[in-house]
Amino acid sequence: MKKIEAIIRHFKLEEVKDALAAKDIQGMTVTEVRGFGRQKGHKEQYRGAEYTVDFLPKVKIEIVVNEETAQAAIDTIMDTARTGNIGDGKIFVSTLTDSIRIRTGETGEESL
Amino acid sequence: MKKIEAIIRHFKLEEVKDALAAKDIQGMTVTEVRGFGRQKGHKEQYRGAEYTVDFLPKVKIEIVVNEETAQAAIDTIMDTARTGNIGDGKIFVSTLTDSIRIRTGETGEESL
Amino acid sequence: MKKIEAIIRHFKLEEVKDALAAKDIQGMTVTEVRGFGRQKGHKEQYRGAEYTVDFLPKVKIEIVVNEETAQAAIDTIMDTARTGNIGDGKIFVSTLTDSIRIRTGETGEESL
Amino acid sequence: MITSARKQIRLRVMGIALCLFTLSSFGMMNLHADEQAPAGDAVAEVASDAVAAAPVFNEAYIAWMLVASALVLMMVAPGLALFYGGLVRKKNVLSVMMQCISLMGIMSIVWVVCGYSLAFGEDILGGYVGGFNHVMLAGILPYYDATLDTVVTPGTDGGIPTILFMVFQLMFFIITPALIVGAFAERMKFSAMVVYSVLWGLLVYCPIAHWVWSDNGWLCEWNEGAAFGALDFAGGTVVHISSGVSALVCALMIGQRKNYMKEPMPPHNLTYTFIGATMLWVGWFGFNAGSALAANSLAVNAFVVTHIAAAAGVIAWAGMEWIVLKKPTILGACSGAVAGLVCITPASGSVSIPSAIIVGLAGGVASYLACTKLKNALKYDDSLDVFGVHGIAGMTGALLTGILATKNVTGGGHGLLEGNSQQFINQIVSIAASAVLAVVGSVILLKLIDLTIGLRVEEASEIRGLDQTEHGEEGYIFL
Amino acid sequence: MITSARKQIRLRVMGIALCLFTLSSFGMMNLHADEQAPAGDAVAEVASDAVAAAPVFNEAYIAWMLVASALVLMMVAPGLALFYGGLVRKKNVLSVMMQCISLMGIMSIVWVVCGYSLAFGEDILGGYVGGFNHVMLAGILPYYDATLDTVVTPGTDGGIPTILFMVFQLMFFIITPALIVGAFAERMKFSAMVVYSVLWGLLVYCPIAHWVWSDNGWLCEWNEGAAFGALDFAGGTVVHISSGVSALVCALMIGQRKNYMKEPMPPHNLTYTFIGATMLWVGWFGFNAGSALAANSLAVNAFVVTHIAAAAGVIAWAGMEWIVLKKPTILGACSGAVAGLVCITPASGSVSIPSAIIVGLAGGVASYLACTKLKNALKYDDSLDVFGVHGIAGMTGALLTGILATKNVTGGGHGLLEGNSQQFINQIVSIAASAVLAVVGSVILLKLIDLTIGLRVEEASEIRGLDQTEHGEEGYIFL
Amino acid sequence: MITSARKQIRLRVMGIALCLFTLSSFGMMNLHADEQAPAGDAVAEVASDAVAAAPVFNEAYIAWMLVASALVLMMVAPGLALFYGGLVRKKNVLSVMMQCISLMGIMSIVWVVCGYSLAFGEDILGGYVGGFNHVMLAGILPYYDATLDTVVTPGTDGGIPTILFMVFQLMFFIITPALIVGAFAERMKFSAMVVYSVLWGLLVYCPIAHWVWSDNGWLCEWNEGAAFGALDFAGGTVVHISSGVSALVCALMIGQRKNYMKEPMPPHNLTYTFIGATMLWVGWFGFNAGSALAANSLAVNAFVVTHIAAAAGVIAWAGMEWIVLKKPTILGACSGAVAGLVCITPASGSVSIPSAIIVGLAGGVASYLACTKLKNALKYDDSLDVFGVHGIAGMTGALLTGILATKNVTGGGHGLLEGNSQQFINQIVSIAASAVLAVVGSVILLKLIDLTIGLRVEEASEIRGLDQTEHGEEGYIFL
Ligand SMILES: Nc1ncnc2c1ncn2[C@@H]1O[C@H](COP(=O)(O)OP(=O)(O)O)[C@@H](O)[C@H]1O
Ligand SMILES: Nc1ncnc2c1ncn2[C@@H]1O[C@H](COP(=O)(O)OP(=O)(O)O)[C@@H](O)[C@H]1O
Ligand SMILES: Nc1ncnc2c1ncn2[C@@H]1O[C@H](COP(=O)(O)OP(=O)(O)O)[C@@H](O)[C@H]1O
Repeated sequence: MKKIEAIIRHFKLEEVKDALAAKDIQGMTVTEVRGFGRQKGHKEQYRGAEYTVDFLPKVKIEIVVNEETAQAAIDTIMDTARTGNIGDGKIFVSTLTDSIRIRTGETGEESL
Repeated sequence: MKKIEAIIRHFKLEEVKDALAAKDIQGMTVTEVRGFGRQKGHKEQYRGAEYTVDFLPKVKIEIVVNEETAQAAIDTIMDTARTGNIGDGKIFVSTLTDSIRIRTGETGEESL
Repeated sequence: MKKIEAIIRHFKLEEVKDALAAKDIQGMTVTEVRGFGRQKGHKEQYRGAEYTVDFLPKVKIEIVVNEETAQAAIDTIMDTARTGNIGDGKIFVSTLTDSIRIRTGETGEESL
Repeated sequence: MITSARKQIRLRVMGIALCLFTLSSFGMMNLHADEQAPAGDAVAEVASDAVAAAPVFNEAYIAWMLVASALVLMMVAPGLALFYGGLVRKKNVLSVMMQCISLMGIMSIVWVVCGYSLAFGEDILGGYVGGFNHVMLAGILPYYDATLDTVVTPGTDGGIPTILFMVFQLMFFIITPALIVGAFAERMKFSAMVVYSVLWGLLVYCPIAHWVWSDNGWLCEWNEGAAFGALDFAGGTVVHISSGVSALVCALMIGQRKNYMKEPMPPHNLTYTFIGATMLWVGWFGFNAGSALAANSLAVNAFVVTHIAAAAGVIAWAGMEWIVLKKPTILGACSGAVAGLVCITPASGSVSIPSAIIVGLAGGVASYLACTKLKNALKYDDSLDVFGVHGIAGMTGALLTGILATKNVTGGGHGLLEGNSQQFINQIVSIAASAVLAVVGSVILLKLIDLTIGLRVEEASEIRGLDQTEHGEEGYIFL
Repeated sequence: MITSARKQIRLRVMGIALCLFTLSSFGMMNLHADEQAPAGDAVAEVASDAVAAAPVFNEAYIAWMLVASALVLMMVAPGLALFYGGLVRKKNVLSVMMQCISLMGIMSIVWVVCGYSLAFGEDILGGYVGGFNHVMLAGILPYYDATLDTVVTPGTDGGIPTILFMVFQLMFFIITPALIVGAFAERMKFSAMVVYSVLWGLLVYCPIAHWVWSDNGWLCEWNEGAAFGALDFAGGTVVHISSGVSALVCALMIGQRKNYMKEPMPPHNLTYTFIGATMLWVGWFGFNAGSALAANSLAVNAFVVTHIAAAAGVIAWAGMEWIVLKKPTILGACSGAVAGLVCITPASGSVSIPSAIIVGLAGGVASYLACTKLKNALKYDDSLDVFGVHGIAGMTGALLTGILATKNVTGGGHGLLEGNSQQFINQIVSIAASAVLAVVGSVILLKLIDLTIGLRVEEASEIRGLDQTEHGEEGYIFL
Repeated sequence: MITSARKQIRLRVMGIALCLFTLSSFGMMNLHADEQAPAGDAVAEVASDAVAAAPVFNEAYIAWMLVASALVLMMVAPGLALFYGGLVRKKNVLSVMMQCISLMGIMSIVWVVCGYSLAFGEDILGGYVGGFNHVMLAGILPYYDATLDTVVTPGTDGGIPTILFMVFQLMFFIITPALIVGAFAERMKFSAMVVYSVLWGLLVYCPIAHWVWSDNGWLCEWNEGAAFGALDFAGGTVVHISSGVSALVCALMIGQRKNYMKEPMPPHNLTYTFIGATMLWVGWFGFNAGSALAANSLAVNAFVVTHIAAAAGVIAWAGMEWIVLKKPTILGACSGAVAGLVCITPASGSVSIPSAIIVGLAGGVASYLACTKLKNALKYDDSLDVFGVHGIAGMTGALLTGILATKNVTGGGHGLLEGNSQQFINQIVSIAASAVLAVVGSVILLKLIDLTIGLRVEEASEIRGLDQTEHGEEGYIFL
């Protein structure tokens, strides 16, 4: 089983979710995060002074899929989340030992 | 060392925490997340029109435990977080390379 | 590639970020979390009654680095995030299978 | 975004219903026009008097009472709605606000249709309630007088138009059931709340208002023939004791919130509670000083004692916390202000400024003890402490009025300290009488509702929060 | 924290500009002083009359109108700003508030400089607009009269000073363009908004106000020679129809928000919308009852019908939802209140209290249908339903005024139900005339702005949100 | 939920303390009753005069001053509390609000007990401060007059009751120290804040008020024998300069916040700041127009100039930002409004409407420069720019009053532009005198507090936030 973590732009979330659903990937968990990377933070003002907000709001989606589906999921995210500008985000992939559905106790791929 | 990530219902958090504490599992980290899965999102209204909120508020708990304790932790979460209805959530298990306590520099199981 | 997850105190974030940047580690993702551990929660009051807030606000930083840089990153976090008091937090290290930059499609260390 | 055939039909049905209502309303207006034609009844008398000369109002009083009425509405919302809204958990914030604005809608219409008449109409049922002579405001509406070729507005010469008195009192008719909302917050069905409030207003509030504030009321201060003329300037019994006691009944009958006492249920937004409390403070000037129905020295004294009692309440409650728990809290300060304001309400027309310090301190301390000791001891879940604050401080205030009332302010009525022990007895009787009616009325109404539409939402709804389950909305979407 | 040489220079340039403005202002004041010297022109006439006797005002009216003016400002902010601010997405909350406070700044100065004169000055251009005789408030400012050795403040004997009327009307000049903000929220350039509002105020608002409310206006109720004297007590045409119709034009010309109808755009903070709506309700008492320009029976009736219509609006809208969607929402209740208030605005000086129930219900139902059916059918993106609420309820109210106006309230003017069909026609004409000017004016202005500075922010800015891109700020930093 | 034996004991101790206070209060009231018995002292004089005839008040003035007093309280909270509360970081939002409501509690009682007397009592100490003749409001309380068989309320014939003046001034006594809160926000101990505010009120505020506003004050405009009669209609020196200068002293003596200038400390909730600023704007009408103590033409002019200056302030500050930083901010617009309002405060009784534009622009620009250039240059951490806004705009306003004051408004007093250079000198003296007392008083008080209970919370508390460490609460629990 693979866990795919993608850090993407906020306003791409709906699109990514729909694209994944279209590929029959139904489960995901979303977290609000703040990212720091090459994309320059924006300037804000406070009583006439400017300062830089380094951390930019991003959204992290976590998807657990079986090995076969992983690449499709990654490709889908890549395609829909891309705008071509700095700050589009990253996808990190790791391996899970196990997965369990709390409701039923099913484990492994069954549980996804 | 194992990292257990459980996505559970909001109002189960206190119960799960207490049950884990009773099993002497004292450390955990909690994140507010939004989940998308089989559980249907709820309908909301806006000026007479209805729309569906796909993402449901959930809570993610992360617990790092040594190999031996892992199964006990998983079982405890399963038992306390279950309501039997769709949307109870998932448990994901992965392996950690290392763990360090910042305060003391202890590593490995010591650090938990 | 390694993924370093550090749970640290809120007010240490800027310092840690700057220290990492000084070591040329530019990318990171930050999440607001609540922690439960040895550090005792604080007391709050409500209409004359006191209760304990078990979960303390913490900040989780996730950094993906290549194997060589990992130790430097860990040490930097350890040094800057430490206050010496209970509750300084933990660092968890795990292995990633892959990493992709959405914008360019670069993978592996290229993508960081 | 959904529309379906079924809905279309419902829409049409409702449209027709509305048309019918509209027509019937016109009917009522005509009826009412008839009533105003001079024909040997009470209304006509007013009218025919007016033919002689339309009343000449004190326009300064009008200016002030317009503002006072607006201030009392501001107490309900944003005031009370924020005070309460901040105290509940995030998932229920809208439900509380919705209850407030719905009461603003519904109670207003009920008051115009018949509430005002039940409270201030002519005695019926042995004087224990007002009659139907002012239904749809018959007899107090402005009308065109052909003889004088002018509009005549019924009212008091040298005073204010009766419809201004009516609308000022209307605001009280809104806020009183709105106060009770705090007792059953986070678990009552919206429909049950609506039914309860309307019936409670008509069957509990109107009679008590009739007893205390209508010219022939048996508890009315200025009714010379009153059995027990009580001093209740701005609504200690009518508003605070009636709602506070009913709140306790509600809390007991609807039962505790799920997991009450097991998990902490801290206020989700104390900044709202603060905004609400301070708006209540400001609005209370309209409530108390407005109760003079005039912009005169009595109103000024009421204004000042109101402010001072609120200030003393802040000191009392936050001070208690500082001593007991080592930290004064903002919720304590806000609660103390409200307790002080409640406590001065009945007294605001009859005590001097230095006494107001005592009234405020007493209100603050009494409510503090009720909310922290009594409630925990008795284990009822009065979610937002309506009984502890309004019930207890209301009773404390009514009693203190009986003790501290002074001729220096009233020019007449005075209390125990100036040697009038009868007044103290009258206060006790008025407290007891309104409390009894509130208990009996609430028990019956709640029982009936429970047996019919049900009082409480399902457990799953309570867990998810009333905002989503009762109203299909969320308070904040900050993501 | 950056300062650079370039900025220093800009600063200096601006400093000089400011000095120049200051000097020129002094110039204007002197000019104005001259004008007030008794010299054969309109202003002087006023002045010389005053020599005979300074006007004696009704101080109760002053007291009330001071409050009423403050209440109308409170409607703009915090009222409207919160109502609208809560409805947009989080990333645009500040932009809406900024638009409101900027209008408070800019429109006030524009009004003083020439807006008041265009609206209430002497007829020019055949009476279709006011002239320049009150530029910089010439002729209505207080001045020292050496003969009387006192300050003379121009105004109505037994009424209020003209500058008080001026400032009350100023508040209307702020709130009307502020209402339109809701139509183009979340996507219009701040600079475009400023230019549009100022020009719209001068070219659309001022003429309509002149038609309806200046003594010689061709739509003015109390102008005996008016072609079509319309009953518009507090601004149904002048404020709500003009802004509502312009809002529709704005929505159409600026186009839909990105992803409109594709993704839900729910209100980010309904608690703000609630606070705003209830503040609007309270403030509306100043708006409507203040339009009596007096603290008299007419003001009292206006106050009461305003409240009752709002209440009925709540019931209508939330009731429709309860029937159609099974859940009454807080947004529905708030929208209904506002719709009821809009609908009663033109009628508040001429209908009786029972009629107010009908007016409120009609406003609520009409706006409900407009916002849920009409808008979705026509697919325009009037972000916060300015047309649906203000336009539709404004027209409904203007028509109902023509039907329900009664001598029992006005002592004179009356409507269809009392047999005066001409009044109904006049109402239609007034609606049509203001709508036409609003459409024509807005189309031209928006076109011009689009061709010059541009109407709409860039897509990237719209995605990120106007708070950051237009103002460099964030609403909430809760982390 | 904890109760322990120790607490029970403390509770009892406190109970006894409260009883004692209650008894002693009764003592005071009796004392006071004695004083009012006609016996050859100042108080008695008032009383015996009144025997002849109770003062007849202008009830329109009463109506307005009731409202004005309520508006000034609304300025403190929700107004100022939100304005400041939004500007601090989330972890300190409650602490700021708590400081405001505590001052509402404490300063009110202090004013009644002796503050009023120190400010408006008979001259003592060579007239530099008021005496103790009005302690516990002796001599100004209403009392029952047996001869007339009526309640007599001391006050001005044709004016308002003295207790109404007292309560209006009370609100100033609350808001002035509340303004200072912004300087030491996010780091001062709550206990230190309480002690400082009370002593500052008595030792700095009361004397300055006595100088400027008591009939014999050496800076009093209407005191013919005044050495330097200053024009300060609504509190430029008494309120804004005194608080602004003291704020600077506080900022310097308590030191910078941890990490000041190292990390950005942006406002956590600009929507609150906006709500607060606009409530301040609305409330300021009570502050300035209320300072006429009448609902007359002077009040009307004060109202209008207040509004116009606020509007000009918005334009000035946001305009500067637009030019310098390319983006007008909402914080800039809000700050500008407040700066304009501060600047017009002393001038509001003496300048004409066109001049108000200049006053507002000047206030906005001066404060903008102070907050952005001066503060950064001098590196003091006046957290919320109390000195920059209130101190600087207050001084600017006091000076401009000396320049722009016109007979056209005052009927008498006038400034430099009308040839009265003495007035300009008087203004400078009044600024200097109040600034000196504020500096000296604040330095001494802060030093004393620092040496005893300590000024500043511990570093760990500052990091965690005062809400939790000082009050055991959290502002928002949104999870
Ligand atoms: N090494 C990293 N570890 C963890 N998160 C990262 C890392 N690098 C980037 N990110 C996340 O990805 C986001 C986008 O990265 P950025 O460098 O700004 O643009 P791009 O992905 O186009 O190169 C960042 O805001 C951050 O949240
Ligand atoms: N494949 C997945 N990857 C990550 N998170 C998932 C996945 N499937 C489900 N989840 C999370 O688990 C939650 C519950 O899943 P759901 O399918 O609704 O119910 P159940 O767990 O009862 O099958 C979801 O809201 C989501 O947060
Ligand atoms: N076993 C664990 N699994 C996950 N997170 C943990 C674990 N133990 C501690 N944490 C996180 O680390 C934080 C600090 O831990 P704590 O025990 O309070 O202090 P310390 O790190 O100094 O031992 C906790 O608040 C929690 O967020």
